[in-house]
Parts: sequence; C-alpha cells; structure tokens
Amino acid sequence: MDRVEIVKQMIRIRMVEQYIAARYPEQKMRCPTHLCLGQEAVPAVYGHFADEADIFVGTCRSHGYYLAKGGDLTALFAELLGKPGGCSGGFGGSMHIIDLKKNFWGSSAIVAGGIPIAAGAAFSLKYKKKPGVVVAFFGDAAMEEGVVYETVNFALLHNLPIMFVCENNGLAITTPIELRQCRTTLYNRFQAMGLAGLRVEENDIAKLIDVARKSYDSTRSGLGPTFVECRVSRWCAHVGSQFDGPVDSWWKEPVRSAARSCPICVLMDELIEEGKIDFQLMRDLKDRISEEIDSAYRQAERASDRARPNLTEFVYASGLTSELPLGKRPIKSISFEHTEQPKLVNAF
Amino acid sequence: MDRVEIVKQMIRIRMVEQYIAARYPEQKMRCPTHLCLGQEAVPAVYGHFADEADIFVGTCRSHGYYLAKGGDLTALFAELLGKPGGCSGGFGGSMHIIDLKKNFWGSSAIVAGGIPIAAGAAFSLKYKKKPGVVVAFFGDAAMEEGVVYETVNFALLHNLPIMFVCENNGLAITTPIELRQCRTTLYNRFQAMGLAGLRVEENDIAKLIDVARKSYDSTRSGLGPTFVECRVSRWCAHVGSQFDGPVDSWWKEPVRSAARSCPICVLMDELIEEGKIDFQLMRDLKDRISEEIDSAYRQAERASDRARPNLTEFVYASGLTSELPLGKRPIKSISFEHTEQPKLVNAF
Amino acid sequence: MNHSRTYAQAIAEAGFQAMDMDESVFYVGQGTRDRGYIFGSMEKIFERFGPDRVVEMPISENAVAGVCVGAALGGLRPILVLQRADFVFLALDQLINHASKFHYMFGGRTPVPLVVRLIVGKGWGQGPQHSQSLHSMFAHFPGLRVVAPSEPYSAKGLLLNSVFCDDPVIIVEARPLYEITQSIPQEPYVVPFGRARTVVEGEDITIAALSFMVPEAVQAAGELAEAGKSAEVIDIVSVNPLDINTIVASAEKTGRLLVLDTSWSFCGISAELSAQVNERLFGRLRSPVKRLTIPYCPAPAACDLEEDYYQPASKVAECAEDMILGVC
Amino acid sequence: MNHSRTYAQAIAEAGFQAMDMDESVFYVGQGTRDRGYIFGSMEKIFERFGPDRVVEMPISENAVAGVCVGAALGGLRPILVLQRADFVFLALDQLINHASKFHYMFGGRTPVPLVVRLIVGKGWGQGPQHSQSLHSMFAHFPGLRVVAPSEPYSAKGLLLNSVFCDDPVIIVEARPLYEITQSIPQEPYVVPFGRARTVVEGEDITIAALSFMVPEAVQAAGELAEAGKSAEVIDIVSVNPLDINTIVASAEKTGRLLVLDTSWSFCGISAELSAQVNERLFGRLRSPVKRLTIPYCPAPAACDLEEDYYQPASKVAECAEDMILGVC
Ligand SMILES: Cc1ncc(C[n+]2csc(CCOP(=O)(O)OP(=O)(O)O)c2C)c(N)n1
Ligand SMILES: Cc1ncc(C[n+]2csc(CCOP(=O)(O)OP(=O)(O)O)c2C)c(N)n1
Ligand SMILES: [Mg+2]
Ligand SMILES: [Mg+2]
Repeated sequence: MDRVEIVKQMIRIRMVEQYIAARYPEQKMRCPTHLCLGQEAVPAVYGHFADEADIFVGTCRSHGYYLAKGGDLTALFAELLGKPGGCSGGFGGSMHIIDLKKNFWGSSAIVAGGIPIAAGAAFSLKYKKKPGVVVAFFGDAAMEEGVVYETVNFALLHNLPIMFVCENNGLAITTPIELRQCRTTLYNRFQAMGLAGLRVEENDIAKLIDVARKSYDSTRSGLGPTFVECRVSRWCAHVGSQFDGPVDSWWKEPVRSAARSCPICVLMDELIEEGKIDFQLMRDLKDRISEEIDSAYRQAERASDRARPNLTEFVYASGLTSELPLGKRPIKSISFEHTEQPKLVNAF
Repeated sequence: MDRVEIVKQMIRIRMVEQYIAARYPEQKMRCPTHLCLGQEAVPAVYGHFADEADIFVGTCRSHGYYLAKGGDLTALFAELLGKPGGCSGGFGGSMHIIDLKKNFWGSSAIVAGGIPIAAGAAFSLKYKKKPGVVVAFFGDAAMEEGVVYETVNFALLHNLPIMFVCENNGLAITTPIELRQCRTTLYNRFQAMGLAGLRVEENDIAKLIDVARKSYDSTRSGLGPTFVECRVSRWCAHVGSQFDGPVDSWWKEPVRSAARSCPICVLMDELIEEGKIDFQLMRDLKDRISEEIDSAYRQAERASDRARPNLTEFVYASGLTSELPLGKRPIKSISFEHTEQPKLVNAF
Repeated sequence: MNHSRTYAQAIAEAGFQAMDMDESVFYVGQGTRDRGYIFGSMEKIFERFGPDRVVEMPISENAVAGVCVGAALGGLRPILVLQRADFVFLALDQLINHASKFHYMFGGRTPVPLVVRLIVGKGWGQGPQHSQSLHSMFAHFPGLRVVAPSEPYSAKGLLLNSVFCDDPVIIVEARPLYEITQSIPQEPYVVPFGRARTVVEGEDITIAALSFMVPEAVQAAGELAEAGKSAEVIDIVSVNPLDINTIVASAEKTGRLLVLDTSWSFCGISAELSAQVNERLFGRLRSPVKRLTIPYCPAPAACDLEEDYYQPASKVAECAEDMILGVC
Repeated sequence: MNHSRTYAQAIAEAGFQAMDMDESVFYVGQGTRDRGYIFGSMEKIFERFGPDRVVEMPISENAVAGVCVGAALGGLRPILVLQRADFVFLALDQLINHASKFHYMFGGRTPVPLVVRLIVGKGWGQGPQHSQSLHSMFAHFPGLRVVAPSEPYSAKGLLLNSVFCDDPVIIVEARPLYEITQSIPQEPYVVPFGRARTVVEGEDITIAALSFMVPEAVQAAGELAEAGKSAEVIDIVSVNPLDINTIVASAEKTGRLLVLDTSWSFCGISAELSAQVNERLFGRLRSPVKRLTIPYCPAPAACDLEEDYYQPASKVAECAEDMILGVC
C-alpha cells in the first residue's frame, strides 16, 4: 500500500473533474455529466488495491471509478465529446462508460442497476474459477431499491467474490437521505442476512484504506461478499458543472480551514507530516497531471468525427444463425434419451 | 381474547379447505387453488383480533385470511366455481378474492405483490385519519422480493399503521428456503431499519396470540409498523388438492402422536385441560360447520350462471370524461397565479 | 379567463387545482421539494399543500407504485411522477400486473384511480436509459388509459381528467415540450380521453403525430404549404383509447396517411393506426400508409448520432411530399 | 436420427445438449430441482449438471435477471426460465434498460448472450396474472430477439440458436403446447431467427399465427378445406426479427391475410404485420387484413369466460370464410 500513490490518484481524479467542469459550458461535452468532486477518496483507494483481474461496476457518477481502475483518459474525454473514439464509441456519454481492457465493466444510469450485474460478474468469476473480485459501487439512494437486497441475498447464498461499496453522500439529486430512508445508517443494513458491514466516516482516509484492504483480502480469500458504507460529501451539483467545495485548497491554500473538509488535504497533511511528500512535489505533480489532461483532451477533441453516422450498427452483436460449438466435446455425450415421462406435480 | 373462538375459526378454515380438496377432483372448481391446510392458526388468530375497520391483504393462498376476516363463504365457493355471484364475480378465481364489506382488500398471485398495496392502504388510513390498521400477509418467498424491503422502508418512514405478517413454511412451491435465502431466520431482517421483528415458533399458539395482540395494540396506538415471522407447516401440495398432514386428528384421533404437529390439536388440548371445551362440544361444532359448508357450497353451486358472458364490462371503472368536484371547496381557492418562472436547477 | 402558460406551468396548475378541489388527491415523486419543481411542473405545490399531500418518495419505484395502488383502493387519488419514463420499468409489476387488472379481476368491485406522469427525455445525450417513450407499451395492456399531450391546453385538461377518472392513467409527457407556451383557461377544465385534435386542416395528406412530433408535423405542414401542398395535421393525444374515427375521417378525405411517433414503430401505436386505417379505408387510400419514427435502435448519446435519431420537420415534409407525389 | 419428442422434451433436450456442448451455458430458474422439472422442460438437467450449473433462484426476478446480464458480460451463456411470463415485469429494468441496450450503449464493446424462457399459462382459471403473452411488448424494444415456437422442432432449434447467439433472446413458450409431440432430430441443430414457417399451403387466404394459435389455424384450415376453401397457414415463429417476406409472398399469392395472436391486438405483432403487409401489398389485396386475437381485457378465471376469451379453430375458420366470401 502506498498512500502517495493514492493521493496522486485522488488529485488526478479531482483535476479531471475540474477540467470537465471548466469546459462543460463550452457545450462540446453534450451529455448529462455527474462529477465526483469531493468524492475522490473511495475510487482512489479501491482502485489502489485492485488487481488487473478485479472488476469494477459503476453508476451514472463513474468518472472516478473508471479512472481509478486505469480507464483510458483520452477515451473518456472522447466519450464526453461524442466521438467515435470514445470509450463507448460515443453511444453512451458520461453515464455509460466502459473499459473492458482495464476490467471496468460499465456503468448504468439506473439507480442500483449495476448492482445485480456486478453480482453476475462475480458469479462468472466463481463459475469459471477465475481469480479476481468484483467491486460494485453505488450511492445511498441505491439502498432504497429492492434489487440491492435481492442481490446481497444472492451473493451471500452463492458466496460470490463481490464487494459492495456504498458512497453515502446523503443526497439523491437534492433530496436528503432523511426524507428517503427510515434510518440514515446504512452499514448494518444487511447484518441480519449475515453481512456485517462497516462504516467509514468522512475523510477518515486511514480507516478507508484499512477497511478497503481488509475487504479485498477477505473477499479474495474466498470469504464472500463484504459491505462498506463510506460517508462522503458531494461538492458539485447532482449533474452538470456547478460546484462549490474547496476544490483547490490542496495546492492553493492547504492550511485554510475549509481544507479540513477536503479528503485530499487530509491525506496530504498526513503524508507531509510523515515526510513522505512535500508541497513542491505536489505542485510538480499538478503540472504533470495538468499536462496529461490537456493533452488527452486535445487528442480527444482532434480525433476524427464519424464519417457517416451509422445508427443501427451496434443494436445486435450477432446474426440470425448461431454456430453450435460441436466438437468442443465428444459427440456421444450429446445423445440424450428420455426414459420416462416426467411427472408433473407442479402442473399450473 | 377468546381462545375458543380462535380454535373454532381454525377448525372452520380447516374444514373449508378439506371440503375444497375433496371436491376439487370433480373439476367444477376450475382454477389454481392454494390451500392453507396446516396453516390455519395465523389467519384465525389475526382475524380474531381484527376490528371491522382493520384491513387484510393476502396472497395467492388466501382462503384462510379471507374467512378469518369474515369474508363470505358462499361467495368464496361461488368464486372457485366461476359463478357471477363469486366474491370477484368469477373473474379472479381462488388466487384473486376480495370482500370489501369485510375489509378484505384482495389478494395477488404475484409473490409479494400485495405488500406495497397493503402499505398504500395503510397510507390511506393515515391520510384520512381513519381508525384501523392493515395486516399484510405473505410467505417466506416474499422476503426474497426487493419490494418488501422497499415497502418496509416506506412504511417506517411514514409511520404507517401496518402489520407485516410472514408465514414461514420454509417452502416456495417445492423449493426449501435454504436454497433460496442466505439466512433462514426472517424475523430480524428489518432490524437495521428499526423494525425489531418477532418470531413465533410453529404451534406455539399462546405466543402467537400474545404477539398478535401486542402487534395490534402497538400499531393501533400509532407506533407504526410491526413485523412477525410465524413458523408454520404446509400440509398440502403447493397448489391443488393433494395433502398429507394429520388434518382430521383433532376430532378423529386427537391423542395420536401426529396430532402433536396439528395447531388445532395443540390449542384444543390446552382448552380441554382448562375445561373450556370438551370433545362433545367440538364434535357438535364440526357438525354445525359441516352443515354451514355444505349449504354454502350448494347455494354457490345452484346460483345462476352468467346468462351471456360479457368479457369486457369490467376493464374500466369509468368513462372517458371525468367530472371535476367543483363546488367541493370555494372556487376562489382554485385561482392560481404564477409569480415567477421556476428556476430549473435540475434540468436534465 | 385565459392566461399564458408553459406546458410545465399548465401541468403545475392542473396538479394544484386538483389538490385544491379534492383532498383525496396527493402527489408523490422524487424531487418534489427541489427548487426545480420537476422541471417546473410542480411549482408551488409543495409550498401550498405541504408534506402530507406531497410525498417525497424513496428511490423505490415498485413499492411506491404499489403504495399508490393501495392508496387508490383506499379512496385516494394519487399522482405519481417519474422524472424519466425509463424508471417505470421497475414499477411495471405494480402498474401492469396489479393496477391495470384489479378492477377487472375483482369483478368490478373496486376502482383504481391513479395517475402516473412519465417524463420523456430527449437530446443532450440523455441516451438509451433516459429517452424512452413508453406509450405504446402501456397501450398494449387493457385496463390503463394512456395519453401523450403535446401542448399546455391538453396537458392541463388531461391531467385533471386523469386525476378524477376512476382508472389508472399513464400520462406520457415530453421534456422538450415543457417550455412551449399557450393561452389556456385559468379555471380547471377537463380534456376527455379518446379525442384526437386537428391542428392544421389540409387536403393532400394526413399527418398523425403525438407528443414532441406534433410541433414537427405543424412545421412540416408549413414547409409543405410553401411547396403548394396541403397537409392536415392531427395530434393523436390519446393513445388509449385511440380516436380512430377522427383519423379515419381525415385520411379518407386526404387519401393519404403518414404517422409520426416518438417511439419505435415496431409493435407501436404507428403500427396500430396503420392497421386500423388500412382496414377501415381498404381500397380507398391513394397511397400506402407510411410511418416515420425513431429508427429501431436505442437512443445514442453523441450529438451527431442524436441528430440522426430524431426526425425533424424537414424529413417529415420530405416524406409527406414523396407520398403526395407518389414516389414512395 | 429422429425421435419423437414433446414440446417440453424438445426444450429439455436442447437445454441438455447446449450445456453438454459448452460449459459456459448455465440454467437458472425456480423449481429446477422439482420432480416436475418445470413442466418437463428441464428433465434430467439438474441430475446431469448439478447445482453449479443449474442454479435454483431466489424469488428475486430483478436481481436474477441482472445476475444473468453480468454473467453474460463475463462470457457465460445463461438461460433464465420463468414459470409464468407475467413474473418478468419484475425483471424488465434489467432486461430492457440493461440487457437490450448494453451492446449498443457501450458502442459494441460487449455482447450480452442471455436467454429468457417465458412460459405462458392458458386455461384452468390461470387468470389475469398468469396468462400474459408478452412477445409484442418485448419486440417493441430494439436489442432483443423474440421468438414464440409452436412445435417441438422449432422449440429445440430456437433454444439452441438462442443460447449460442450473442444477443439477449426472449423465448415465449406456451404451456398448452407442452404435450404436443413431433419427430425431431436427436442431434443438436439450430433454427435461425427470422424465419416464418409455412405449415399448410393454400390459395384463398393466408392465416398467420404464432404459438398456441398455430394448431388452431391448422385445424381451421382443415375445416375450411371441408368447405372447399383453401387456406395457407404460416407460423410466424420469429417475432423479432419478423420474416415479413414470407408472409408478404403468401398474402400476395392468396390476396388475403388473417393474423391470429395469443396476445392483445392493440399495438401488438398483429398490428405490425398488418401495417407492413398493407404497405408492401398496397392495392394488391383482395380484402382488408383482419386480426383475430384475445379480446381487449385481462384473462378472466371463470371457465365460461375463459372459453369466450380464447379464439378456437371454429372462429378462425368462420372469420377466414367471411373474408373469402367478402362479407367482412
Ligand atoms: C431507477 C432510477 N430512479 C431514479 C433515477 C433518477 N436519479 C438519477 S441519479 C439519482 C440519485 C442517485 O443518488 P445516489 O444513488 O445516492 O447517488 P449520488 O447521485 O448521490 O452519487 C436519481 C434519483 C434513476 N436514475 N434511476
Ligand atoms: C413474482 C412471482 N414469482 C414467482 C411466482 C411463482 N410462485 C407462485 S407461489 C410461489 C411460492 C410462494 O412461496 P411463499 O411466498 O413462501 O408462499 P407459500 O406458497 O409458501 O404460502 C411462487 C414462487 C409468482 N407467483 N410470482
Ligand atoms: Mg447519494
Ligand atoms: Mg412459503
């Protein structure tokens, strides 16, 4: 574990989101865009501990998860710009991003929609006896959708390699959790199903790191699902480019009191105190990331547009006639004789 | 509370179900029929404590709940026989029964389908400041449907007058609960939402009575939802007329060991020991109920058939033009002036 | 007395007046306290009627729809609003297996007065999960009424008609119509179900459209007029029941029918209209009934793809002209 | 080599062979261990392949459908079976908002091979919540394939074709067909999507039908033959894609088309067929296209009502004869 790497990833995510926010009003990125300003810690920490084989599944607010899993930045920008070179070919926009090479298995704009899909991904790992675990990210509102309880039951029943990670920012669009849920404590919601759950308070990065590592260890070692509620604050409007958190305090005025609410400042403080980093290092980092972002965006922007849009090419993946995998196994095993009529006890 | 009344109701439900089972092979009751043989205690006890104003909502296995709430027996038989005089006009069959006069607000053949509807009924009571509570009955399989968690959250959030009662017979059709749920203990499933839950073991009728009464008291006094898991055994096939429990032991051979698994025998034993009833009384009761059932069935059978079936008469409840309830309130209150354009912060 | 109202304001006015007239009417939705007021369509309602009658919903579409069914059984008149129609898939068990069937399956014992407002997104990369127009899907199932108003007058009158009717009603609204302005009565009034609306009269072709395709059709009629062709534009308004007589009468007069839809043509209302008109006017049409709808693919996000996805007035005019000239 | 198989056994055989050929195929359903084997359609499958590949599902349709989507992304080929089609409403968010759109919305990055078997109930008072035939609803949405086999041969070949295709497929089966017997190849084979099947050749009228209306159509053709009329019966088989060419060719030959459907006509496949055939054969039909389907109401339970609800061969024959005689 390397907290310096983690803080760097947080900064990178922060800067990408700020960059998008800054250029969104140009109206070239024409899609509903949900930024994760203020919520960089969870993606960065979970991304840090993820192996290549591990799989992330996201929500409509997925830039952070995508980047933390190694998702291609140029392809992300290209997607926001609607380019054919976008990570989803321009068909998805910000809410529907994917990078299969990096095992980021997509994001859904339906609240909780990705959760059972993540469990299915975990099922496929177990079924194929493949290494890796799946991390399903979701917000507090997803805890209101019945499918999350259904999925947790299924995952426990099958002891699937899946980690449920809820970023509780207390908001669904602009509705506070108190108006939506009978209890605002989420971490223990599945205890009676046998899934203990843990909570990490806002900006307790050390705890977050500890809990994330233990979750990975536990799930990787075959102990099945884990659930973590991470308290966070969203600094931006639900959708679009408005925000008002202390986004720049980590490098502009890290000692300002507002900085205390910034997860990046909190972790940086710790690392500076320990002598692991200094401000100069961070400022250099900022410049490097800035360059990376600028160049990725420029590359995405310059990438060719569709010559002639073909709207329907991706509706179906295959044609009308399937090929049977005959020969994969000895043909004799295919012969199948019914010996008796089944008795229909369940005839309605 | 009168345990004699309760045992009488249990016996009546038992006998109705046996009667249906006996005549089902005649193929005059032509609909999927889910009997509650072995599961008479919960309907009888909850029915006993219900006031007229209280509302029951059932499942596809609802004969017991319907009868315990005072639902009309002849109309039930007529429904099974598909007669126009059936409680649902013959349109529903055994799975869709209703008796609004007795506040039995219908049953759904979709697992857990009735649960949010029951919450809506409770919402209407609270909204209209009407007395009464709603009892939502469901089976263990309903605990697998996400909608039950959604509904419990909603009911708690709004402090609705609703009692959730789960009859856990450990089966969904023929699949044991162990294959479907990560934990077979259900009563504590909503604890983290703030709904404690209680469990009643099979045939612990005294406890069932105690818990039911306390639930009614609590919910009636405005303390909101309650949840009870009642362990029970289903003696019949999931659907249809087959069964194999000691259905007749309570009056034929009450001292046989099988009788120990019969909820009626258990309660009768207690009452006999206390001198509240004797066998003669019970045998007389049996004859009286037998007569009631026979006569109800005959009446239902003799009731007229549809002269000319009109398939579409009940598709819609009203015509194409609605009447506004003008005059219900002073017209001046209707005038409505927009003073400013709403600001669309949430414009996507 | 009339006043000028946007589509959003007309809906807000109808909701406000319905709640004011009858205490059994209540609203449930997500974002009811947001100062955006569901794109303006619930302006002032929370402020006036408060939390008991304006229920902020958990993100639990299925349970909330079921609660509405139960509340309707209890004599209330719920209005459920979903900010995007696409979310309603989560609630279809309650709406189709329950709400649409209860009155029937209980032999007429109980009505289920219940309104679901579904807002259809369009453009700015809303994409596949935020742009679906689901009127045809709902209309396939008996027991529901389905309407899709295209202008403030219908939007207000249909919402009032829906709230005070005793059946479950699906209202398909379109976000791109929300800013359209019209002079409408201040007073409450109803627009009955089952009435199409002749928006433009014409002789050469009938263009039947609904929702956000109505303005395109009207614009197309203008373009056609410039080219010396006369198109009759009919706003379908009510998908179920369908006002087939109005459309048949118009198609009989013009001899040609072009149907526009905001959803896919396959098994959609455009197919139904074509089937019924062809049956009723067999041998009396001058050219085959044509359908112009979104292509058979989900909504893409990129704006060049989006532009291709939706049919603008110019394409409508082109298609109508081809039909009139007999080249298609 | 051929052998005689019921519809249920043909489906069981296809499932068995698919799982045997490819370990990435797995089954999920409710009642997979029941000795009824889902009305016989999964006979021997659990015994042979065991609990890892035959997953007994919790009664959680939405999550289980989502698990299938995720498993498909992971390279597996799930077959999800629901004992009644009606339960699928609970899973539509996953099937329509996700499965049908993923390949598209991620720009072709990932296929979603996934089969959903839906069994439609009919008769014995199954009633409103256990009798819905949902092929038209699914066919409205791009991204899915939708088939409705009427006989063992198609049932087996289509299931195999579906399992090894890379798109989500909805198979609409009908409980009343489960006991129909036919001689079919023992070996695995595929029936491609998009192929209608001419079951009876004839000259005077084309009757297009699907699922349990095909046997009725065939019987009606027999009755018509006795009356000296010659009907061509076409089994639609594939709802999406529709084999419109076969049906158009037949209707062109006979000049008349009667469409039978197991679901409602409104916005259904019968409307789609009528619309397309009318467009393609404009001015060349001898009589208007007619549709004979269940009436526009939920399925009632009582058996006299049920009898009226479904259209028997005699009614089909009567309607066809009227069309031929030109009296309707
Ligand atoms: C099923 C569904 N219902 C409603 C919405 C509308 N919606 C979009 S995002 C959102 C709030 C999500 O809140 P949360 O899950 O806490 O994530 P956050 O936005 O806070 O990151 C809602 C309600 C949706 N997308 N899907
Ligand atoms: C949504 C849904 N899925 C599946 C079914 C099929 N089904 C009918 S009854 C039943 C089992 C119900 O079990 P439980 O809720 O425990 O009630 P019980 O039959 O034990 O009384 C199932 C799975 C259904 N009716 N609805
Ligand atoms: Mg949130
Ligand atoms: Mg059970």
